[in-house]
Amino acid sequence: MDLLQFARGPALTWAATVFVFGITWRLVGILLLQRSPDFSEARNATSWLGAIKLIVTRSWPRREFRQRTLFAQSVGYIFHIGLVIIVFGFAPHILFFKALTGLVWPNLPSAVINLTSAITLAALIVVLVRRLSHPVLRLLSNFDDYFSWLVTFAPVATGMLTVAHFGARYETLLAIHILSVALLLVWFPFGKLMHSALVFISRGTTGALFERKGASI
Amino acid sequence: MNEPDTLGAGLAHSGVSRRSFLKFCTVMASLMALPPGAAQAMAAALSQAKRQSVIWLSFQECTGCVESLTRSFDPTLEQMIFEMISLDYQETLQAAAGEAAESARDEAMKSSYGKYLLIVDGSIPTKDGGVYSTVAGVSNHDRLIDAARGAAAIVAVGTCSSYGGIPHANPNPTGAVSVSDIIKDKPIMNVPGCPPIPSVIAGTLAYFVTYGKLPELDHIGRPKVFYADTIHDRCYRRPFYDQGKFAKTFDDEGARNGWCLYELGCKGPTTYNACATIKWNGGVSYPIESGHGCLGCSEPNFWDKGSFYRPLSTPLADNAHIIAAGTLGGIAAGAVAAGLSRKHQTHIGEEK
Amino acid sequence: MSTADIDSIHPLELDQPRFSVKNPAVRYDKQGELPDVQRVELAMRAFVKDFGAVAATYLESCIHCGMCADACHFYVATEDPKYTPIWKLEPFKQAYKREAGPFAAIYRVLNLKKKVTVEQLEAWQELIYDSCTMCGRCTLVCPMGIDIASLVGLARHGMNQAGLVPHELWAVAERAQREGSPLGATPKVFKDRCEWLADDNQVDIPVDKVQADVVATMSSIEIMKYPDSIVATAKILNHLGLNWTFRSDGYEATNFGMLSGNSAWQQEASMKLIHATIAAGAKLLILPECGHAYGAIRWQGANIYGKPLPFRVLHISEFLAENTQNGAIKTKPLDKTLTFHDPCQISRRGGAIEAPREVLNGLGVVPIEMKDTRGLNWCCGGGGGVVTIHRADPIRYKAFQIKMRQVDDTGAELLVSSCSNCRQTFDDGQDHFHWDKTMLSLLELVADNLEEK
Amino acid sequence: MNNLTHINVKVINPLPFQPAGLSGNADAILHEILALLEAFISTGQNGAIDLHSLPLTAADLELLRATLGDGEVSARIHVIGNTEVRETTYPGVWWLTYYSDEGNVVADLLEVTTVPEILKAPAEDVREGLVRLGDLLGATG
Repeated sequence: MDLLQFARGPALTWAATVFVFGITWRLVGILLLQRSPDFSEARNATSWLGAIKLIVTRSWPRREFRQRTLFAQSVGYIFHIGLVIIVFGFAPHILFFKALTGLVWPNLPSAVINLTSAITLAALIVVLVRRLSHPVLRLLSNFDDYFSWLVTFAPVATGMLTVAHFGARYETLLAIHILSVALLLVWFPFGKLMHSALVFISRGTTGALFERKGASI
Repeated sequence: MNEPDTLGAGLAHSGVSRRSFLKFCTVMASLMALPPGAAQAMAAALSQAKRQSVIWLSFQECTGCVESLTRSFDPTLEQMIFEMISLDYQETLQAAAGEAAESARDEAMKSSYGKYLLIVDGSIPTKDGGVYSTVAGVSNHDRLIDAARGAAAIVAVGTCSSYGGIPHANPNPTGAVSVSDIIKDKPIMNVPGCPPIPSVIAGTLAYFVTYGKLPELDHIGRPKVFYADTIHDRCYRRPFYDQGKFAKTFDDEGARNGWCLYELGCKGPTTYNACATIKWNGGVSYPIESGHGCLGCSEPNFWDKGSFYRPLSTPLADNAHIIAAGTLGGIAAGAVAAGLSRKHQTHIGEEK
Repeated sequence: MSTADIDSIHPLELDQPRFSVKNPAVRYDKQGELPDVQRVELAMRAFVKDFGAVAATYLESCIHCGMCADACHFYVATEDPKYTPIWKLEPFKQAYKREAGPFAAIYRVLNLKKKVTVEQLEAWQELIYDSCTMCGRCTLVCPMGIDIASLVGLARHGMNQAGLVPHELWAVAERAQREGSPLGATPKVFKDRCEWLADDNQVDIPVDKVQADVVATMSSIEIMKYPDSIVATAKILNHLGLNWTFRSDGYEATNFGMLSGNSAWQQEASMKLIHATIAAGAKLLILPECGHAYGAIRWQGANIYGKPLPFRVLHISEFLAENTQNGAIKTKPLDKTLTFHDPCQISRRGGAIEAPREVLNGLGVVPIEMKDTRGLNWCCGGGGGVVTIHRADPIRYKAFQIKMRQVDDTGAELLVSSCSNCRQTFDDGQDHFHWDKTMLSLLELVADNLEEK
Repeated sequence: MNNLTHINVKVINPLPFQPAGLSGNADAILHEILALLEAFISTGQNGAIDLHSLPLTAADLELLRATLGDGEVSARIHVIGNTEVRETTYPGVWWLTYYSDEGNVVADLLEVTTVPEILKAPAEDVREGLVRLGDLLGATG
């Protein structure tokens, strides 16, 4: 078994298994914790509307915060959108999802993917530099932050090298790329990357609770 | 045997003109990307060289490699290699049979001991004492070890002798292995492919005859002159890959327009061979040009790397059941974790 | 420590612009005589006990983006990273991951998250109490929608159990628990005051009516420092011709049990109001101009009671708005420009955002809004008990400067709010900075401009 | 469907290169010829360029052909397929195209020399020819 076979075979299988196992474990573990009923007289009965409202509107900063958070949010947006484009727009990735789910959609031209990857990598580097240099972020950051950054950065970087056939043979690069994705999948449920699922739950929770009170959301 | 001493004389004797020999050398030099001036030097060296004694052993094989060489589209050119060598033993091609054939081989092995070139096609079965392939009661394994002892170098022709090939494919019932799995103390060159391109076989042999040594090899023993680039790197459909234009099925618009076959499982990106440049049938086309993806036949274990039609970027295994199990396991683990936390909380509550 | 000891060692200061302790230099930030191990144990237990799916979701979701710092007046005023709101919860995040999260077992077995130490908790006392008013502005910036303020509230439960409440806040809460009011406004003092105010102001102030439709309550800050509010309340309720009363068994709306993190005390204080209202057979409980009282009764009251409350709960500003809009309250127009300071717990977190503006409209005034207003208003810096803590003065004054700038930028002549705790903080800030603005009470403004019938 | 032409298959030459596209290699080759010619005149050193090993587009080849043109000599050698030897308009610059028996180009070279080696009669062949001719004359004479 060569490296690529290992990557495409057992590594991916087990990474995907750990991925779903960890995600369901964490989500179920949170959601099944106790919830106390709220007997207070609701100001608005339609709390679900608040959940939706907050899920949607918290996607951009409120006017009052814009000046202070614009840069961080912009860079965040750039690499998030970049990742979505790369993960779901690149033909070989679509094939990956097709093999898993049977779903297919049109791919983007490779030139677009390459440019996006370059921009995404640049944004990720900016994010890291900011995390290392901003006093607040440096204080808050722990292993999870840096490791999650690494496992996000690595697939994009190795993916670009693979497409460019740069640095090693293609099959080795492809194997490393897939292994980096496997690492991402394995780490995903246990670190902050879970925010991609939790963001909806967390925002929805606050949105519903606050809408009930008529509080600001 | 009263054959002429030098190759040049021998060629003349067989009616091969010196111009055709020079042409052969020119073509070979061009194929191997040797400096253009090398052709004349090659011709000069070859004409003064002795005919190279070659012993060709066929093990677990289909004869496709020999067919590739002998029935190539431009037989005259590639077959000229046979004028340059003294093929002292080749079961398929030789006229002699039985005892006579065996003794011819033994004779050659003795008289050219330490100098002959050993060519092997086919893999070597090792299970059950190697009984799955024997010639004259001797297993392939023993024959190889015996013949390798006096060889100056070994050329493994075809993927079977290079990496085990199809006999080696899962579940490998005969315990087939490659030449290099058995022989460790001789220079071995692998010329894989199922079959290899005839010009590649001829070119590598010509190189050995000319220079008396093997050309530079890559990390899995292949001559770099032919196996340095992937099919994908040299593929004429590469621009479509770069543009993200892919055939989705073998009969869609993309396929008709000659778009990239990556999505149809083409192994071009991970396959090192010269098909895309030298092509087949005298340069007519090669698999991708005929509308089918590369199978990756010159790579080790090509038969076991998932379906030929499974794209490279996809997982090899069908993971649905194990992923489903993971999900259920996660739900269970999560429920247990939450249950423990709740119990813990109630416990604290009661204590108060 | 006996009651007498507490009173003598930690006498309360009742005569200053803001209430506090007389002798803040002698700190008593570590209550009781527990061994440290037990303190940590108790803190973690209290924290874990009150933990639910909501808090878990929040603690799991933080991505350490640091944006909450940009919403916090203490961080913005000092630029000190330790005032980043989510950082204030660090030991509790650590404890959660180790004790209650879905991967708690893994964290414990591999010791990936260390056990919280008492030194950590002591160090965090300043962050959980001194530098957080639980104003919830950070909740609105958090891209994950985490309600950090509610988590600080939970963390205070743990700190209280560990006996790690800041000296002044603990002393005030303890006095409130013992005497029914933190500032010495015992039922007797309250009754006396009402009598005296009724005489002085020629206004009828009913106390302990057997049956009443409306029960009104006051904040001890108002009782002791802004008694005009009692008069104003009475004037307006009388003006409306309502059958109302104060109750000496439930008049104190402040809840320092809640602010200090003592659930039992919080519960006791809230139940007094609930029982008093039920005893009077009232259909409406009016909460005074006090921020945290609104959260305590309006949103937590029924949950402490264990079932829906058999009466409505309104903040005085909501009550005024209702009666202004239905025309029951008639006021003379106010010929001044004015800006309104939204009290966090009533406006941003309580949902009564438009009510005070409707009341002001009734006075013929459209308030000049501050740049960041309504739910995004900057906190005065004194909520959540912070104003009681002397140690917090330097950062509180820094944060207050944001507020002063906000107010000054409007150019309005008057400054109005509907929270006596904000008012106290403003008064203190005004004094400190020799500022020319005095915070007015919305309630008193209405009462002073009632159209005589 | 009763005829193959009814099958909706169109065969398109899939070469994606535009005929108009020049890779820039033709220009580089021309400059290399210049250098090889200078070397040949000053030192007598023969030179050659293997066109097969270079990535040339159709347009590149066309440019080369048009620039070099056809000179005074052109020859054809019949050994295992054709070999075309053409002198260009620049004396000493030869274009040799080797075909297989089947007519496929198997090698394509530009040579800088007085006469390409493959055109010369090999000395041994001359000697053998002499023997053969002598035998023939001896037999008849």
